[in-house]
Amino acid sequence: MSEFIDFFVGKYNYWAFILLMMIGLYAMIAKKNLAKKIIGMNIFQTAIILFYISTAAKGGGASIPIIAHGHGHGLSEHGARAADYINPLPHVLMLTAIVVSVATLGVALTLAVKVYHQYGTLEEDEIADRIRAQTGGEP
Amino acid sequence: MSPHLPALPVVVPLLSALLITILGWSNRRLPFPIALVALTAGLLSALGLMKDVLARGVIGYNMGGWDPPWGIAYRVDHLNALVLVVVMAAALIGLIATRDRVKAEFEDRIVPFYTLFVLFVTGLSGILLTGDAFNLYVLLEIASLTGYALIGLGEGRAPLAGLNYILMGTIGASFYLLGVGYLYLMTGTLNMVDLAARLPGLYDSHVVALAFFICLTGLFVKMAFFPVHVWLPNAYSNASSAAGILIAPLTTKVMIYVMIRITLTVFTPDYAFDVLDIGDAVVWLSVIAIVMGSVFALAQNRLKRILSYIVVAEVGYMVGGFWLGNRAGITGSILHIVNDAAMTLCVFLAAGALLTRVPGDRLIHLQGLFRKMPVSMAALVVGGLSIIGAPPTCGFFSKWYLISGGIDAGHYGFVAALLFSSLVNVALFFRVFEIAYYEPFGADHGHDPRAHGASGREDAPAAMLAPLVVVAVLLVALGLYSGDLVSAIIQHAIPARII
Amino acid sequence: MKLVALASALLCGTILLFGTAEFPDFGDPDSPAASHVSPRYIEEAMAETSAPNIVTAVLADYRGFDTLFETAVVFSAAMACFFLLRIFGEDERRPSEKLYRHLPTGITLRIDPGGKVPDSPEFERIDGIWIPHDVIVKTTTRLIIPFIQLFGLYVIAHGHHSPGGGFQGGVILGASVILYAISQNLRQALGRMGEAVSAVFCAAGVFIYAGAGALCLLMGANFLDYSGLAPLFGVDAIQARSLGILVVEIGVGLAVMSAMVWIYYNLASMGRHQEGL
Amino acid sequence: MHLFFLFAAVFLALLIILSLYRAVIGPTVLDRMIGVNAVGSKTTALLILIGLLYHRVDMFVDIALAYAMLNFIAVLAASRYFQKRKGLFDEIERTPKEGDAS
Amino acid sequence: MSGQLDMIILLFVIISGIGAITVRDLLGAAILFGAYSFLMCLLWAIMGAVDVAFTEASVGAGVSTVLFVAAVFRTTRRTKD
Amino acid sequence: MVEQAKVSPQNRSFHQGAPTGPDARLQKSPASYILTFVILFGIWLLLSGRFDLLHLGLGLASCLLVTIFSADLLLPAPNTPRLPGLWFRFIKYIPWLLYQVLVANIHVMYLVFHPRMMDLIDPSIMEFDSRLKSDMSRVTLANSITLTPGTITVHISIYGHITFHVIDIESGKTLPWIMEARIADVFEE
Amino acid sequence: MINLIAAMFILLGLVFFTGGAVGIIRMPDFYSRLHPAGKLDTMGLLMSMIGIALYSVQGFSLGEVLTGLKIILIVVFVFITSPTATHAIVDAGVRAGLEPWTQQRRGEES
Amino acid sequence: MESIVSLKPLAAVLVSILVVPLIIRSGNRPNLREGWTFAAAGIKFLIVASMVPAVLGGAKLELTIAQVLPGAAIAFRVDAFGLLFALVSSSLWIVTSAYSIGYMRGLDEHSQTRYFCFFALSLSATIGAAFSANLLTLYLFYEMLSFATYPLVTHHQDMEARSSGRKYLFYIVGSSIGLALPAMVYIYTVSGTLDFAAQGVMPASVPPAVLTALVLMLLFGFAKAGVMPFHSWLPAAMVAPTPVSALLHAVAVVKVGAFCVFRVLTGVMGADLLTGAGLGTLVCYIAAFTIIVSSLIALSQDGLKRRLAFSTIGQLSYIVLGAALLTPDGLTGGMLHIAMHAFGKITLFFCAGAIFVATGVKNISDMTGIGKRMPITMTAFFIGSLSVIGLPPCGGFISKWFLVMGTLEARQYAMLVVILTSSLLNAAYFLPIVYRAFFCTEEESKFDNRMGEAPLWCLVPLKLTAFISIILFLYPKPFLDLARLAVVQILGGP
Repeated sequence: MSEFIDFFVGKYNYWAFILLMMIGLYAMIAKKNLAKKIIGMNIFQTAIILFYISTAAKGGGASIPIIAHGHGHGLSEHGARAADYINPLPHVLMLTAIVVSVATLGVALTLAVKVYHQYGTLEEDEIADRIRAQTGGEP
Repeated sequence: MSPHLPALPVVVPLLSALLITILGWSNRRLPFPIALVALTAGLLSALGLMKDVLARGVIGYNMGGWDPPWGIAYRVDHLNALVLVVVMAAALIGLIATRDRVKAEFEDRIVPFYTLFVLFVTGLSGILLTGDAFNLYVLLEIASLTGYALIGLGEGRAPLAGLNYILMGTIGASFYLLGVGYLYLMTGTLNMVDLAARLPGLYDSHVVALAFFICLTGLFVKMAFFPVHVWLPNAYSNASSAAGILIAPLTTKVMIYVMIRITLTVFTPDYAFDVLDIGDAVVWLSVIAIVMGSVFALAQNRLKRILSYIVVAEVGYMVGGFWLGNRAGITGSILHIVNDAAMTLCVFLAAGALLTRVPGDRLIHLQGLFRKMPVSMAALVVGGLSIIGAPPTCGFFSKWYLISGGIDAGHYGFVAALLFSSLVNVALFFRVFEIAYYEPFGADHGHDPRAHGASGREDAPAAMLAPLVVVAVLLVALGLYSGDLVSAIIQHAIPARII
Repeated sequence: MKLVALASALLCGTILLFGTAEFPDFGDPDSPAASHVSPRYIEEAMAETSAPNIVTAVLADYRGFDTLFETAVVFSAAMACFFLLRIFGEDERRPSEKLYRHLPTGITLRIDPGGKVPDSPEFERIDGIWIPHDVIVKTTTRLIIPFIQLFGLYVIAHGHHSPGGGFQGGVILGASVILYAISQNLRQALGRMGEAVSAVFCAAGVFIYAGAGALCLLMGANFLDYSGLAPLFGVDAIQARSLGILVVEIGVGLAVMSAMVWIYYNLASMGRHQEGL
Repeated sequence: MHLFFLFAAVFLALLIILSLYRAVIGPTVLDRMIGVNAVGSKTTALLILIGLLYHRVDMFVDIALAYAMLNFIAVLAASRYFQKRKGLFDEIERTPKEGDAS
Repeated sequence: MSGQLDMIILLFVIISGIGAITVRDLLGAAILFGAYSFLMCLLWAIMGAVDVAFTEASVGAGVSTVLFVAAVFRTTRRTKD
Repeated sequence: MVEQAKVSPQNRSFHQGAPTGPDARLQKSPASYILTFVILFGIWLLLSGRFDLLHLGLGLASCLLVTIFSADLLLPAPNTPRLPGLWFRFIKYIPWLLYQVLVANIHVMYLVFHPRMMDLIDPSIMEFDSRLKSDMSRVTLANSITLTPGTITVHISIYGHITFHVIDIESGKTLPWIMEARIADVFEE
Repeated sequence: MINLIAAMFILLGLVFFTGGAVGIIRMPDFYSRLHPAGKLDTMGLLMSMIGIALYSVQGFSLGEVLTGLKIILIVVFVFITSPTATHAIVDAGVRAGLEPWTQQRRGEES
Repeated sequence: MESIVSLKPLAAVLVSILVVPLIIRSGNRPNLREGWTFAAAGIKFLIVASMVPAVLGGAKLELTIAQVLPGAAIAFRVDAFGLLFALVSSSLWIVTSAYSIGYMRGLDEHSQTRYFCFFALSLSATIGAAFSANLLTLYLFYEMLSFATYPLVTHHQDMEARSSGRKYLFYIVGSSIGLALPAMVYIYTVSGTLDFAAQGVMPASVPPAVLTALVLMLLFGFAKAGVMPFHSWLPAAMVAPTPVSALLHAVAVVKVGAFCVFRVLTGVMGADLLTGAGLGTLVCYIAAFTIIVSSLIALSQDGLKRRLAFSTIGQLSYIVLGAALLTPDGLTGGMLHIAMHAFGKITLFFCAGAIFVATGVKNISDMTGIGKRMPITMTAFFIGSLSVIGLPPCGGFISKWFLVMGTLEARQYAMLVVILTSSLLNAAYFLPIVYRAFFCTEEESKFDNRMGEAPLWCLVPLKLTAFISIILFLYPKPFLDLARLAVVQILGGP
């Protein structure tokens, strides 16, 4: 039992990321409302960002990846030790990923607005009904 | 050649896309020439790269002057040089051919259209050249975002299709990103070559296997592999014809390239084909993809939808061929990337040409088109024959290698699926041809010999026909030179250990 | 559908859970991720780029190529919104009445097409009668916007030393314009920062970035290798890298600001640019 | 002192749950807005506290400052909604209307 | 770093995420989505990713929520799920 | 409650209050530019904390940009000679306000934690006519009212008619009027 | 000493925050909820920020003073924006036609 | 045996492709258009004929177009057998062109430009198939032929033509892609080459079961050979205009099928291998079954062209049978039958077309007494019938003779019986037509005695082919020489 608890506690961030990802995925598939799908999409992306940031974490009193001047750890400018700072690379990657997710959100919302303009609803099943009404049942 | 050649296919289009916005905002006539120049330059540099690669082997290029594991490095070898040339050429031809369509369909959005399209090509060429797993994701998103936009602006269901494309595409890209993350977690690097060097010690790790599966799943979504193909038919068939012509030949092919690249370069064939041993399962999946794609195509009654489902089936060809894991199969897969790009370009271009003169692409609209638009229809026939796999068009030869690979691997299900799909394609295309062939007769039952001349002829504008004819000829030429293509380039793109 | 979704989400989750067992522990300082590539960044970034913020150094220099395309993503998103939504010439085809509010009284005047437009500072053109004249919000935002903008610029300029950089600063700048558009109205925001301006700025921002890279090419260095710019700046290679990062951040900020504003314009007015949120 | 800050931060974090409760449960949208706004202000304080925990307050101040400046944009935007569409519930329960796209 | 804080915020993030996709009102969803992004920002800050936190703060507070509200404004609040 | 544009003109004079709408068309005096620049640069120095040439130069450039872009927002029409006095009085006003806010906060705290809270509170909407004229002073008043717990400004009409919501009668009984007087002092109205 | 004062301030701030959070839960309607939500939180922020600023200027180096000032700047901004936000929300509520809760209504309901 | 690199085979193939644009350009002027056709036909025949001396001298003309696969190029190689077939096809194209003019103009058909275009294309494909150096090239031209003849089959564009066209495609393309292509790829995979060689290219290690499967796949895969049960496209394809039926469905197309089977059995599999595995006999029995059954079906057909079609199916199986006998005489007989049957059957088709043009009659039951109205036509019909039945003084006799000798040589006595039986059946379904045409009472006759022959353009060709049928009996030397030489080349003997 305690092993399990260790296992859980040691990796809880990863568990949370999986949970968030499942939420996002579920929303994207199950929800019929397009805006909800878009929210799900964003949650999904955030989950992955969470995963990356978790990989960056470093225990043992590591600091944020900005090299301190003089104070704090008392380091000279060129003497930064790798163990003292959190791994910056995933942060860099995730900055990019956040930007991408915002951009995607913008375009997705744009298209949702267009869809609404066209069909007067954001519900997928109602849209399907309208399309069927317009085209007479053809795909 | 210049040592900076690998940067050019990406940098030149990117800068041009920006120039299109900046300059085109005031002068509406500029976007097309700038795009033309950009893509021509891209094609030329791609050809130059090809030449360099043939002469010197793999070329590396360090962005920002940082050495690979730390900075981002480009890595050009036979495989991506070949696909790059194909992509650039297809984009250039598409660009020239769609000029009038774009003017007609996007009269007040020429600037954003060309900006987005050139950015799209930038993204694709970046995907092809990059040697960094994360950089690939960013470029993938560039290509996807612009693709969503280009597809989203069309008639009818296009916005909805575009939205679905975004959702699916984001799932795919995110899965890929997650897979890269898993790899990074286990190895601490993002550079493909470095990854390949550090992975062998981790072959029995479940995380690496998981990373591979996740990447693969994501790419399957992006390339519209069968169970997750649902975005593609709607997206391609509802897009405006110009956007369809420009996007359809490129996206899925590049995604398949990414799959090949990830499998061969990052995970190495040892891991993918021997350690994991999932080849058989994927090939069976692709069998299902091919069969279902073909069957769905049969059920459609619109030309572009038929073509879209054929694209789904063709993705099955390439994935299955690659996962056969032998030289013939992979050769076929790579060759089919080249051929399918040309084929898809040809048929979508022909469909676009038809749409300039007929009101819609329902099959009923195509009646009598052989007489009305002989050149376009002839090109459609050539493209159709190529998709069917009739010699000497190029489609035959890639199919030949694929079947040969299937026989080599003893995977007769795949062979059967290929043949089945070819037969279905025959049925599909000849249904189209038949309808186009059976013209509605006039009162004289068409018996006046003079009426059979040029009088009823009303083909697409020459600006569109010329590229179309070029592509159609290219289909045959690619077929005739496929032997050289394989022996000079593709053979070098496959690792030596694959037999 | 719900069941399918639940099943696929659970399946996905289970498969991923299965993988976590072999992960290095959370926060393990000896995990491969922490011990292979990143130590070099932490230990050398300051010496090689003279930027204490390692994230900025990696973002804009070591992996500057990523960031270039990140900016291009934003640009293409803005372009995509414009492409998809913008409706041109609505006004010309269906000239609608113009609405003016007489500020001292709050009376709204409706000027029919062809009517005379009052020419007095007491009249304010408004987008729709539903937009209230909310003094509190208007005044407060008016006061705070310059500071937000200054802060945005500060964030861009100090990306080397503190968190932030081009993107964050750009978003803050963009948010200030969006705030203006929300608190006043879209037409005034457009008056301050027109569509053409945002479009051209957006492209120009990316162009600054890519152009800096291309300039390096022209100087004989690799693409985005800012040390090649040293002769232009007249400093040594490391300083040149630092300055290069600054230039690039400015480009990113410009692009992101305009992109955000532009997306907002199109999304909030559905491409008509008549009335906003 | 470090421990004190940690406890303060944890306490503050636990307080968020109360605001979040309002945000998730809140009968009307406006209640949600209140809840989220409260979450926002607590977040600002928490950011600074985290800075203290890291001994790098100077780095976290900027974030908090950005927060303080931008936090109310969303609220303003949401409140705009009610200035045009007056109903708080009517649209939610309304049956779909053809081509409602003003 | 501070695991307790981390866990609490993670829990909130999940709660607000679930809230955002279950609430039967798109404006409410948009607002909860804003809360989600606030909490995410906190999470990044706790994990030491200052730049990411900064980005999330500026984007979540300044842009993405506004865009979402704008989209809801231009479409509808109605949702069946 | 909701302001509609049509207000009968007979109960208000047309020219009450200066036309101070935040509008791009407002006149831009050099003084306002300079003042804005100085204020902004002060803030910059506070924010930056770096005094090397590069950052100072960047600061100058940034402040210049912001000044050009939005000087008319911060100080639309400054009455320059009056400003120092106004600011001084305003700074004097703040501690008082803070004190009031603190007192009111404690009151609300008491309400919140009181077990029989529901009996103690008695929300209602009150209104009064303010004699303040400029936008700035009215906004200060409105925000001060809002800041003070127990009272929230619901609406302030263009004639200075202030509607506010109180949580119990005591909160709103006297404070707003005192505040109004003080703010009137600050803005010399 | 300064630590102690700072801690006191922070504790005070936490108390206000608690009041705000509890108030949001307990208050009967939207309008009355705004009172604790908008104001108590602002006050809590003010208090805790003062505490933190005090704590962080211990060294009296330029950087630390500036940091402290920046923290105060946060409070200033919150003092400007928070009432505005509160006002915007209440304005929205009024426009949405939300009836305020009063003791009379309570009597009618019970 | 020497090999000469020569452009002639390519020229022979290309000449009719190159004429297509010219035909289209002059679509408004029928005379010029058909002039182009004639010119192409003449040139093609001359080119083909000019190769005869060299080939008879034992040389092979070769040309490689493109090395498309390692070990398999698109290449031409003219050997005796191919030349024989090309000679027949190209010579008959000239005749058919003339006949086409008469037929098409006589019926005032629509879309004649298209008709001539695809006719030319089909001929290109036929010649290409004849000159193919390997299975890949053969397959290429085989498919090209399939697609090029589709518009001809569906020329009438009515519902019947449409369904026939579908059937045609389904059988021809379906079998070639579904059966022949995988078999080819398999052969390529195991042997690394697809070239035709004297004793085949298959390695001996291939297990007999696989070998059987391959042979069957290729036999049925080249469905143009009309081996049952892949035969029913042929009667369906008779909806095409008669010149099409005449040249393509009696000569070019179907013979390409038979030619392919011939090539596969002899050039790819190799006589020794097949004999060793006993596969020759298997194919013999399949062919024999087809011969008998198709003849029986032909007896019951009333439509003249349908009867001819079933006759064709049977006759094609003679060729297959000849190939399957795998003896020198049998092979010679099979090859000769390509030529002999071609001249005979085309005559019959010409006659059927002429009857249709002149009277509009399609069914045999309506032709009672037609001999009195169209004596020339019916005489030619009689000669053609004799040739097909295999009676002297017509060319058919010679090929049947060799076949019979082949059965004896191979000791396949059952096949001897089959051949003789089927000859009787042939006679049974042809001669009554002639009989009823000439010998009937006045009351039975449905035509008056007035002469009413078809137009001259129709008449001359059928006279010519009938005449050649007789000539071939008297002077079979060119074809015989070629066939003998081909047998030597195929069997790799001295």
